[in-house]
Formats: sequence, structure tokens, C-alpha cells
Amino acid sequence: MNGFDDFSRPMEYISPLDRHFRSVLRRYIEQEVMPFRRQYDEDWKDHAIIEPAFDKLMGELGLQKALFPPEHGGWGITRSDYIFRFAYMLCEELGRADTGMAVALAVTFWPLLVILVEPFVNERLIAEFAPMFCNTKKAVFAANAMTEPQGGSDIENMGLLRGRTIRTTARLEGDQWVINGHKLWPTNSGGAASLFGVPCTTRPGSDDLNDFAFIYVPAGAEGVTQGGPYEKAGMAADKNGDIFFDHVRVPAWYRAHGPGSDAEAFYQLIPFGQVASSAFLTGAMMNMYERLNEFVSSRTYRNRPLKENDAVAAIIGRIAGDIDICRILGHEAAMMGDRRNKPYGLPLTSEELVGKIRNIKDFISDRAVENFGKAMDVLGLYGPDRDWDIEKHWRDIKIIQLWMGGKQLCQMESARYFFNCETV
Amino acid sequence: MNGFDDFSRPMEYISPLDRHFRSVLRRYIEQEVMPFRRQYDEDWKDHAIIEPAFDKLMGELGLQKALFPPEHGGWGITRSDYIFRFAYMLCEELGRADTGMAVALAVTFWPLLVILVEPFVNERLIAEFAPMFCNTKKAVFAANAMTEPQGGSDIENMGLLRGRTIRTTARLEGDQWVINGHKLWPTNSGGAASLFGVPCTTRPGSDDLNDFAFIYVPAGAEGVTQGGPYEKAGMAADKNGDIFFDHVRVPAWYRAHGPGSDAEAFYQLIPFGQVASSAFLTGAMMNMYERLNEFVSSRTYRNRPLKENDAVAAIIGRIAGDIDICRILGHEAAMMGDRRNKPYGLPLTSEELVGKIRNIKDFISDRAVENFGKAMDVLGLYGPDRDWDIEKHWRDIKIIQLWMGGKQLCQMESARYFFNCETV
Amino acid sequence: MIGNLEGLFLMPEKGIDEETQGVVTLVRRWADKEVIGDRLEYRRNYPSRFDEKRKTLFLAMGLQRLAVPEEHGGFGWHTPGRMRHVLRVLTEIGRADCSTGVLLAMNCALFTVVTRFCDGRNGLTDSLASSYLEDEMKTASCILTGPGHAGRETPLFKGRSILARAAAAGESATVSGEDLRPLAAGLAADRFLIVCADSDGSPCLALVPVDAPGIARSERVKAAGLDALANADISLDAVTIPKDHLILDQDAVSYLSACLNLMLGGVSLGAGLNFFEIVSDWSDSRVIKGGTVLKENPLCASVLADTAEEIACAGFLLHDLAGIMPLTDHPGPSGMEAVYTYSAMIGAKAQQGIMRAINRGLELMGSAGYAREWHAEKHWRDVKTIQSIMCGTGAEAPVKMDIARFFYNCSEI
Amino acid sequence: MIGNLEGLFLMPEKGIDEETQGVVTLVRRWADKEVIGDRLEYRRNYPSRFDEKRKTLFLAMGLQRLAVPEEHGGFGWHTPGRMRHVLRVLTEIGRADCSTGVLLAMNCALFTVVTRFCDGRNGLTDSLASSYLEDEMKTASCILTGPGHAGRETPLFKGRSILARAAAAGESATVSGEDLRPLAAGLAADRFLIVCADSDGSPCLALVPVDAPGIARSERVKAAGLDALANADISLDAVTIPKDHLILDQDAVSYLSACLNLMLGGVSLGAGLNFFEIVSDWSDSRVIKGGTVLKENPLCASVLADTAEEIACAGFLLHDLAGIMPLTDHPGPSGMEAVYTYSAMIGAKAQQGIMRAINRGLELMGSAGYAREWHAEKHWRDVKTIQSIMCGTGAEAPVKMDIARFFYNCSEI
Repeated sequence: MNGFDDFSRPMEYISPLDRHFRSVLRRYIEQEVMPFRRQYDEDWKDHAIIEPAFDKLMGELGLQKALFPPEHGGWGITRSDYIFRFAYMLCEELGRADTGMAVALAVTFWPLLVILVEPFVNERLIAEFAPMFCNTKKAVFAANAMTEPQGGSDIENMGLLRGRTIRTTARLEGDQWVINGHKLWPTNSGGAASLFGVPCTTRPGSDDLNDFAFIYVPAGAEGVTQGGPYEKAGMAADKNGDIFFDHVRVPAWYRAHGPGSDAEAFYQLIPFGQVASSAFLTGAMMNMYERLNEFVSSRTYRNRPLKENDAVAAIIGRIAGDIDICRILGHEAAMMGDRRNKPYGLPLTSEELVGKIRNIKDFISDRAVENFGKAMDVLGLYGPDRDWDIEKHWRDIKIIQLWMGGKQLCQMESARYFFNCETV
Repeated sequence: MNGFDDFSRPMEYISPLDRHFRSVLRRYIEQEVMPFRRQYDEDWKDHAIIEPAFDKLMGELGLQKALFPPEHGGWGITRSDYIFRFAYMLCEELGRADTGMAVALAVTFWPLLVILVEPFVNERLIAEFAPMFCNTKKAVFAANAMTEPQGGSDIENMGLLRGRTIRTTARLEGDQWVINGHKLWPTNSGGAASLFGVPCTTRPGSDDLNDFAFIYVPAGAEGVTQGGPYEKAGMAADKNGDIFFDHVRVPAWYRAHGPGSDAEAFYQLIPFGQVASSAFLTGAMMNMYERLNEFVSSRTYRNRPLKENDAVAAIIGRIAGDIDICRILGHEAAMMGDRRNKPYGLPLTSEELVGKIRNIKDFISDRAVENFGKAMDVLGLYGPDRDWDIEKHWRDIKIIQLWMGGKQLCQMESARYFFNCETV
Repeated sequence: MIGNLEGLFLMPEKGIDEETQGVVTLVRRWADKEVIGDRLEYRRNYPSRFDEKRKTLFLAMGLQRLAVPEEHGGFGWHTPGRMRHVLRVLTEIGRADCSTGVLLAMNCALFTVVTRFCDGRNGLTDSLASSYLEDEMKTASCILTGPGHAGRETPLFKGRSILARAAAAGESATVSGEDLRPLAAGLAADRFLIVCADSDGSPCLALVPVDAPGIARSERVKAAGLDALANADISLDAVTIPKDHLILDQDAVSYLSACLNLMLGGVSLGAGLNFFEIVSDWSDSRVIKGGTVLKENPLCASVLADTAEEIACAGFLLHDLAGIMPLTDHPGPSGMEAVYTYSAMIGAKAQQGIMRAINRGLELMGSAGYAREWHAEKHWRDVKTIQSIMCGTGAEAPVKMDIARFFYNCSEI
Repeated sequence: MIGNLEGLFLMPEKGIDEETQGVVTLVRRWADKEVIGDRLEYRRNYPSRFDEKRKTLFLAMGLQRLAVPEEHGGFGWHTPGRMRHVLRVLTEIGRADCSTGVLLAMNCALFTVVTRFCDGRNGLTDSLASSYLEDEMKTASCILTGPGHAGRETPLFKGRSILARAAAAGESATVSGEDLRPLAAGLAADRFLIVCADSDGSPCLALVPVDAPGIARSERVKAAGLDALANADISLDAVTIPKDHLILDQDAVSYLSACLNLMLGGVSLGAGLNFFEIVSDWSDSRVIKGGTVLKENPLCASVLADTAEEIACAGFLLHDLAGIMPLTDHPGPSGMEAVYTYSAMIGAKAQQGIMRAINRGLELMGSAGYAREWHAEKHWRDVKTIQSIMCGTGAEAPVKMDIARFFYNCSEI
């Protein structure tokens, strides 16, 4: 093993873009993020150090343009057959440095995917929003305003609840939607996002998927109020807060696709989110390996390097082995997504695909939580020390385990698929 | 999920032979093995019920011919670019029914691989041994006589010990090798095998790999004595016993390749053995899923099917999820082997390949031990009951975890690779 | 337990009295002399040859009467305060043979429950006790709750299906049920202790002699472990028993479960301790990596440590459980509920811990781990069997529901 | 602990005496009133505001003198038999704030060790005790063994590197060492208790005042948890101390380690119990799947059960450990060795168990789990920090080596 790049990837899956772009991206990250990340925690509110890094990555390097078609100034990634694998690469590299930063970028893509991925493409909205992201060198964020105060992750449990518990309402008045509701905790809220994708209901209490609407709301629209960012255990680069929609009006055509299609196009976000989460986690674990390797090579037990003690070797060997395994599985999950247009592939909304990808994300989350905890223990006295970076990831990756419905929703979706459960 | 066939496989890896041959094989297994396997335990010594099944599979269907080139009456699998994937399929299907039977077949291939896989091909020995396997309808077994009384799995720890601890000696006298030594526990010993591959040393105590010799010894040669099969916790279809070589003489050209090459060609067996072990385990787990699914769908807690209870669903969901993951990983391990001739592949003897494959086998073994134990607990009162088949696999798969150096050797080889350890 | 084991595996309790120590010492000698020191002879036809050793223990040494009240001629170890002593004895027996331990545990559980809940009905205790004083081996077989069948509603005990029904009528009662699976020894027992639902659907206990008319048995069940005990499914077609053989108190079911968790925990603990002895010997004599004694390799040492640690902690927790058994004497349901919950929790945790101890130790033994000759695999199969049957069904889920009900006041799970 | 918690989380011990109960009750009130009931105020600038609450506890309530011998004006809780009471008090404090608990634990460990091993030298105990009677907060900071540096040989204590050196010369002694990492509070302490190697390389303990010439400190270490405690690396350049501040007895090092394992276990246990209260509240009030109260969903209930179970079992094991502390009074090394091993084993297991309890509970809390506002994440970070620092280095490997050495007589690991 020469370094963290030697963890396994299924070689047949690697996208043509991978080799070149990954090295450019990594150079940016090593220059703009790595040297400063230990100061991020104290910068959670102001983003005085964090924002310039975003500008470099998203604006200057241009990551925020990646999804849009070339005719709008973007890179056209959504038209390739490797969008999941591209996302995986991006999220893994960013996750290695800072998963909070990684999620802020990935979630900017999230609401845009609803209108950019075949078969759910809305050219008018693409043309409407592309300039906002493509014609600037400053970082521009989007957010998916999903979670509501009472419902927790109910919205992501579409398979079972079918939007029945959504309380944010959209009412059509003439050629405008009027939106009312209270959302909280989305990534890139707390003042960061310029554009929200808002899942809402056109008929409260209905579990008819035709009543589910996905509507875009510019953050500056009248009636949108945002609270400041919450203070949390980690992930300072990702701001989260409350968003209130009080009789917010947007054009009628700001709805993504229309009855039925909205729900389907929105449901596609689940596999994207889970694959990205898996990539954040493997990226963070690869960085953990780098630091851990340094520690076990230079510090000793019985006056021999820790890694030369068979008992310690077994512990760290298992950690590295798990990283290898997680990376294989993460790429397989990405490939499941990219197979959607192949004859043997599955649509992104199929129960099988969702169940299997949730299962992989749940597995990788568990391994990450377990192995970061273990790695801190290997460092022992130095485990909780921020200078070793592992405790930072340890705080951050727990959040990844908990979001998007957390562990239990993953477990239920996967059980539902594997055992044809009807009520769980 | 419709059934156990729906567990994930990386679709791009499936060999052209897979679809058709798998269904033929499965039909044989369902007719000749499944209906009788619950009686195998009591048949451990006589093989009165077990032997006819072997004759059907190995002789009649002809599995024992698979490796040999067509010009000798075989199927030429070793000349394909998918030998690992073929082996995976075979071992998985057999493992679903009976891992003891699976290993008896796979180990028949094992010593033959030493002379059949490029770059280590010995045409003269192929011509010598092919008729024994290809010109009969009866099952013919081979065995790898590795383990010695004192050394345990030292022989498989080639990376560290380099044959230093081998006590079975080979001395060249004229055009004959004279072999002396005591081996024990190989699969297909206890009287089953017709041909042994015997790792031995031409200079006891040497750790020069040139002194390692792999020599073929027909079971009927003068001076070969075998003890009866041992009684064990499971795997009745696999006989194990003592083998004594007392001044056994074989032609000088029965040595596989010669100094240096023997060790390398032999070391190739490790990845084969680990990939096959992984396949046995996923096959057994797929069968466990079948039976478990039946139980949790028909039996109840709080008067509802067990699988409809969220807490039970989480447990069985995790089990099924692990099977899905293990199957993906097992195929990846097989593909690592089959990539050996690709530009981006690794030779079978590379530390990276061995470390990564051992890691996957160790992982799958752990998941199998854990999940079979858990599945027995789900069945509770009925868990230890042979009629549910799960306890049978539970006994068998523990053996798979323990063989080939067991868990700890896997851990050390994988730690050695990932952390460049020098002494573990 | 051999002296050395006691110095290694500490117990939280204060010393035990001389009488108890005497019994423990006797049983230890039986285990070492009759079974452990003599194991190689048992390689063929193990179960039947074992019968005779068990007779020594049950009859000659009189352990069959361990939980029979003193006034009825027994040792009188049937009170909550005695549970820690029963635990010790069962641990000693488990070291030798789990099957024997399971039999004695079921006998002890029978007397512990009957003497407590049949206070006003000495007739039952009398007749039971006198039968256990005879010079013949007696064996009770417990039938607890189990999984129900989809589509068929049953009364429940803490979520688990009660598959037998009992109905009192005048001076007698009838018990019915199809294909009930005893914990063990369904073919060897002379009486069944069965969890039933009474006519209101409430949990109760029925004591049924095996020779009562209307009882049918399936063929012998082939099982992973406890080879020496022949089990089978039992069907009862309106079997008549005296009315005082019915214990109409839900607490009796809780108490039975608590006793079995503790006692079978003790049996498995004993198996774990003997496994520790086996793996100690092994690791002291085998060489790996061409020269290192196995126990001196740090990785092997850490696996060995896992084995010792799991057993030591299981021992602590089981003794803690024995220590809180007297809480069942506290009035009101909270004492019994607490003990029931803790017994389910510690019972499951201890069994899992011991199972993990053995599983890890086996990792070091290679083929000696699964060769019958070494007896390590016997403990492995026996403990797993005990662990599985004590699960009931659904792995740890039902126990987790018990725990959640107690600690979080859940009412619908 | 609130009354309800005591009914739920049983302890194996017999009742405690009235004096002890009085102290426990006082501390419980302090925790509930000063900290837990008042938590939202602490959201900003938490660490500094906490200082004052700690003063109440240490000075007004006098807990700083908890382990100071009675004859020196303290509570006298410094004997092995008192350990279970110290455990109780630290648990109560941990419920409120781990940092405070860690400080008191280090103070108690100091007196427990010094009074035991400086019998003939009352001077040390006298001067220490009188300083703790002053109306000023006192804090000991422990520096144990740690990882060595590749290529530099150090003396060892059970495989771990001893990074400080002590040499006696006449009536004084000198202590040296570079970049030593205290467990906690390196910047706040008024004295260090340091594991050193004496001139023979044998482990010993040195007590060093922080204001002695020759001590240098690094910048404050930013850490995952224990926010209220400022830590830093310490370097000692031939710092001179009185000779009687050196305890030349390897057993003292073992005993210090055993005390810290027990006491810090108690602190984490308290955090676990308060986390249980938090997650109980949460699961009682939140609704999932569009209508089910969280705790009534079987999967959530089973996660909740894991949390309760881990905490309950950690409590049992820690109390069992407290119960065997008097074995250290037994002559010969076996008593101390046994207690040292069990403390390492149970210390690690309890910390891991509590950590798992919190990790699992957090799974149910979603964003409330990591929002600072709910304080759940504080316990999570604090317990992880305690657990990591008690590991020393190499995760559980060194503890496993301790266990293997004791149970299997390994000599080379």
C-alpha cells in the first residue's frame, strides 16, 4: 500500500473524467481547504474563512456549474452516463478534507437534479436558473427545504407515507403558487442558499402522490424568512436553520414538472443523496487512514511501532480493510445509479434500487461510526485532539449517519425490499 | 425482492457462461443434493448417501473435468478470462446446498491449478493426470496435503515464513523424488482423494523459496498411508484425516515446475482458495435467506408475521443487507483474480491482491458467522432444529472461517498490506 | 470449579456458607472425575453413556432434590435468596455437560415456582416432592411461549404467543395445544410445565404428567446441541389434570422465565469456563509463526483476552442478577417486573457473551476447534442451543421490547 | 439521581449508609438545580460560566475534600471499601457535567493513592490535605503512560511507555520529561501526579506542583470534549521536588490506574444516565411515521432498549468493580494484579458500553442529536473523550494484553 489512493475501486467502473479531473480537484482542495480546516469549527456562524474556499471551488473552479448543459455555460454532466460516478468522485475528494463542505456543494446540486436528469427534464426552468450558477465566480448555493418541525424525516419515507404528513402548502392562485409553511435544518439554509427546492402539498393530509408538489423558491422572494444557523457538534461549513414561508408567491411554472411527476422526480433524490453520503464517508475514512498511518508508524507500544504489534495491527488492519470494502460498495452503489439506462439497470425510483442503495449507505455509515471511534481509541490520549483531524471527522460523520431519515429509515427501506414487508 | 437470486451482483462482471450453466447446475443440485442433505451428518464416515451425489455432479455432469483443456476431454476453463468468476458461480451454487460438498469439489481443482493456470502450465503433467478425471463417470477427488501436525497453518503464511517450518521432505534419488512426512486435515483425505499435491521442502529449515517443492503423489503409491476420517462439528461431505508418506517414490517430473516456480505457482492457490471460500459463504447465506424468509413470513410476534414487526425487520433486514454486500464483495474479489491479465490487474501473487482478497474473505466469514448465529436466534426455539437447515450451515461455515490460516492470518496479511508492516 | 479458575474469575458476592461450599465442591469433583478427566472415552455413543454419570449426580449425590424444600426432604434451595447458590452449582455442572445442567435447571425452576405460587396448596408440593425423593431420575420439561402462526390469533404473554390453553372445570382442568416445542427433553421428561392461556386469555402455568391420556409426541428433533437430551413436539388433546396443577397467576410465568434465564445462564457460564480451560491448554502448547507459543503472540493473546473477558463479565452479571432475585419478594408488580426485565436482559447478554467467548476462542484452535475429539465444539453447539431456545423467537427483539416496556413505559410494542 | 432512575437502574449492592446517602442526595440536588434544570442558559460561553457551579460543589459543599482522610478534616472516602460510595457521587456529578466529574475523580485518585502508599510519610498527606482544606479550588492533573516514539527506547509499565523520568538525590528528587500529555486539565491544575520511571527504569509516581521552576506548557489543546477543562502538553526540565513526593512502588501505579478506571467510569455512567433521561423525554414526545409516538415503534423501542441495557450493565459492572477494590488489601501481588486487570477490563468495557448507549440513542434524535441546544451531543463528546484518554494508546490492545497476562500467564506480550 502506497497511500490512500490504493484503496480498491472496481476498475471497470471508473469514468473517463476521473483521472484528470480528480487530480485538479485534489490540488484545489489541498490548497484551499486542508490548511484551514482546523479553524472551521470556530467559524460556524460567520464563514469568514470558509466562504473564500467555497468561492474558489464552486465559483472559480466552477463546480456549481457542473450539472447544467454546455449551452447554458455548464459542464453537461447530467447528460453523461456517469453522473453518479462523477458525483461519487467529487464527494469523496471533498469529503476527505471536510464533509461539511462536501455536503454544502452536493446539496446545491440536489434540487437541480429534479429538473436536470432524464426522464425529468424541464428546459424552461433550467434556462431560468442556469445563469444564477453559471455566470458568476462567487459560490452560489441551493437547498432542499424538506424537513418540517413535526414530521422529522417523514418526507423521505415516501415509500410508506406518500407525502401524507407534509404541512407546507402550495395553493395555485392565477398563475402563481402561494406557499405557506415552516421548514428547518436543510443544508445551506441559515442564510446560505439563493434558491430553495420546496416539497409541499397541494392538498394537506393527502397520500395521493399527485398532490405532492416540488416548487422552486428564490431565497429573496417576499415572505421568505430565515433564521440564523444552529450551533452543532460538527460540520461548520454546512449552515442549517429555520425557513418560514409566509404567503410566498412564485410563478406557476416554478413547479418542477406537475402532478405525479414531481413526486417521482423528487424521489430520485434519495439514491443521489445516499450515494453522495457514501462518498463523503469513504472520503473521510481515507483521510483518517492517512493520519492513522502516520500515528501508528511513529508512536510505539513496547518500544516498537504500534503497527508492528500484532494486536494493534489487527485493529488497524480491520479499519483499513473496512475502508477498502466501503469504497468498493460505494462505487457499486454509484454504478447501480448509473445503470439506470442500461438494459439490465433499474429506474432510480424502483424499490429494489432504493432498498439496496439505502442498505449500502447504512452499512457504510455504521462502519464509519465504528471505525472513527476505534481510530480515536488507537490514538488514545491524542484521539480527541483536533490536531490529528480524526476527532473532527468523528464528529462530522455521525451527522451523516443521522441525516436523511437516519439509520432506522435505511433499515426499514432495506427490510421492506428484501422481505417484501408491507407495514414496516 | 422475488428470491435469493435477486441479491446483487456487479452486472458488468457476469461471465458469458453464467446464465445457462448456472441453471443446469442448480437443477442437478436441487435434484441430487437438496433432498438428501439433512441425512449427511450421520453419513460422515461411510458416504453411502453422499457418494452417489458426487458421482452425479462431478462424474456425470462432469465438473471434475472443467479445468482441463478440451484436447484432454475437459472444458478448458483455465484458458478463459473468467476462471475466478466461473469458480465463484460454481462454489456459490454448491455452497447454497452444502458447503462440505462444495469444498470437496473445489479442492479437487486446487492442486491442479498449480499446473493449469498461465504462466505456470505443465503440459506433461496435464497429460498425465487428465485421463484420471476426464475418462470416468465416477467422482474422482484430489487433495492438497498442506497442513502438518506442528505447524498449523504456517504453510499458508508464505509471506512471512517462506516455507521454513515445513517438515515433509523431498529428496531426489536418481530420477525419483523420495518423500517422507506426515500431513493432516486436508480436504478429501480420509481416503477420498486419488491424487495429492504435496508441498514439501528439499532442505528442511530453509526459507529460500527455491527449496520449496510441490510434488504430485498418487494416493495409491507405495508408502502412502491414510487414516480414517475425523468426526467433526459439520461438513460431513468433506473427509479429513492423516496422511503418512513413508519413503514414497514418484518420478522426478512429478514436481510441478521446479525451484522458485513451485512456490510462486503454489502461492497462487491462496487467492483461489479465499475466493472459493467467499463463494461458499455467500451461497450458504443465500440459502439461509430462503429459509429465514419462510419462517419470518409464517410465524408471528404479537400475532403479526415476524417480518412485519419493525424491530425484527431491522434484524432480518440487516442480515439480508449483509448478504447483498457480501455477494458484491465476493464478486469483486473474483474479479480481482480475473483482472490478472488486464493492464490494470495484479498478479495472483502480489501482496496487494492477496491482502485485499484475504480481507474480503475475512469480512465475509465474520458476517457469515454473525448472521447465521443471528438467524438461529430469529428462529429461536426452532433455530437449533435441523429441519430448518440453518443450524447445519451454522456448523459448517464456522469451519470455513477457521480454515486456511483462519481469521488471524487473514487479518495479518491484510494489515501487512495496508500498513506496510514488516513483522506481523 | 478448579481452584485456579476461582482465583481468575472473581465473583462480586461475599463468601458462601460452608454447606453451600460443600455442595459446590462435591459437584466440582463429580465434574472433574466423572466427566472432564475422562472425556476421551466418551467419543463414541456419547449421549447414552452419559446417562449413568447423570444418575450419580441426581440420585447418589441427591441433586435432583436441590430445590425441593427442606421440610419435604430436599436441600431447600428454592428461595430467591438461594438463587446465587443454585447458580454456582449449575455452573459447576455446565463445566462438565450442558445437557445435565439444563435438566437440573428445569427441575430447580419447577420447584422454585411451585413452592412460591402454591403456598395454600401444599398437596401439589407434597406430591411433587415425594416423587422427587424416589430413587428414579425425574425430569421436568418446560414449554414456554413461542412464535405464533400467521393468520391465527393467540393470547399473548408480553407479545409472545401462548400456544397452549387451559380451562378449569370443577376439581380438574384440561390442557390443550398442538405441536408445542419444549425447551428440551420432551421425550425424556416425566412431567411438563407448560405456559398456557386460561379461559380469559391470561397467562398461567399447568403441570402435566407425561403419561396423561391425550398426549402425542412427534419424532425426535435433531438439534444442533444438547445431544444427550431427546426432544420432540408435544400435542395435548384436552388432557385432564387436577385443578391444583394449574397456577393461575401471571407472575408465576414471569418468575419461571426469570429463574430459567438465571439458571440456564449458569449452565452456559460453566461451559464457557471449561472452554476457557480447553483454550488455555491449547494456547499454552501450540506454536505459531514457526516458533512463538500461541499465547505469546499479541494478536492471539488479544483473542484469548476476549474469551476471558466475556466469561468474566457474564459471570459478574449473572451473579448480579442472582443478587436482585430477592426483589421479587417486594410487594406489588414492580419487584417482579424489574427482576423479569433484568433476567431477560442479563440472560440474553450473558448467553451472547459466552457464545462470543467460545466463537473467538475457536478462531485460535483451527481444526481442533471443530474436531469432536477436543470437545470445544460440543460446548459451542450446546451453548448456542441454550441461547437460541431462550430467545424464544425473533432473536433479541422480544427481550428488547421487554426492556423498552420497563425503562420507557412503552405500552403498544 | 432522580428517584425514578434509581427504580430503573438497579445496583447489585446492599443499601448504603445514611451519611453516604446524604452526600449523594446533596450532589443530586446540585446537579438538578444548578446544571440540568438550567441548561439552556449555558448555551453561550459554556465553559467559563460553569466555573462558578463547580466552586459551589468543591468549596461550599466541600466535595474537594471527599477523599481527604477524616483525621485531616476530609470526608475520609479514600479507602478501598469507600470506592463504591465515591463511584455513586461521581455518577451524580457526571449526570450534570463530565468535566467537573473528571476533576473530582483526579482529586480523589490522588488522595486514595497517596494515603495508601505514603503510610510512613504523613508529611506528604498532611501538606496535601491542608492545601485542599483551603477555600480555593484545587485540581490534580494526572499524567499516565502513553505511546512512545519510534526509535526511542523507554522504560515500560505493562507495555506502555513511561515518558517521564524521576531520580532521587538526597532529600530531593528531580523529574524530567518532554511533551507529556495529561489526561485533562493540564492548564488548570495546581499539581501533577506523574507516572515516571525511576533510575532503574521501574515505574513510580511523582507529585509535582505546577509552579515549580522548569515546567513549560504548550498552547491549549483543542479537544473533542471536556470543553470546560483546559489541557496542554507539559515539559519538565529537571524539576526539583521533595523526595517524599516520590512514591517508589510499582503497585502505586497499578492502583492509580485502577482508581481512575473506576472513577472515570462513574463519571461516564452519570453522563449516560442523563443521556437516558434526555432520550426518554425525546422519545415520549416525538411522532414518526405520521402518528406513532417514537417509543411505541418497535424498532425505535429496540434502539431505546439498547441504550438502557448498555447503561444498566455498565452500572452493574462498575459496582462489581467497586466491590472487589478491597481485594487490594490482600497481601501479595495477586490482589492488586487482579484488581488492576479487572479495572482495566471493566473500565474499558463500561466506557465502550456507555458510548454505544449514546451512539444508539443519538440515532433516534436526528438533528436534535447533534444540535448543541439539546446537550445530548455534549455527553457524546465528553464520554468519547474520557474513553479515548483512558485507552492510553492502541485502542483496546494494551488492555487486552493486561487481561491475557493475568488470565493466561503470558509473559512476552
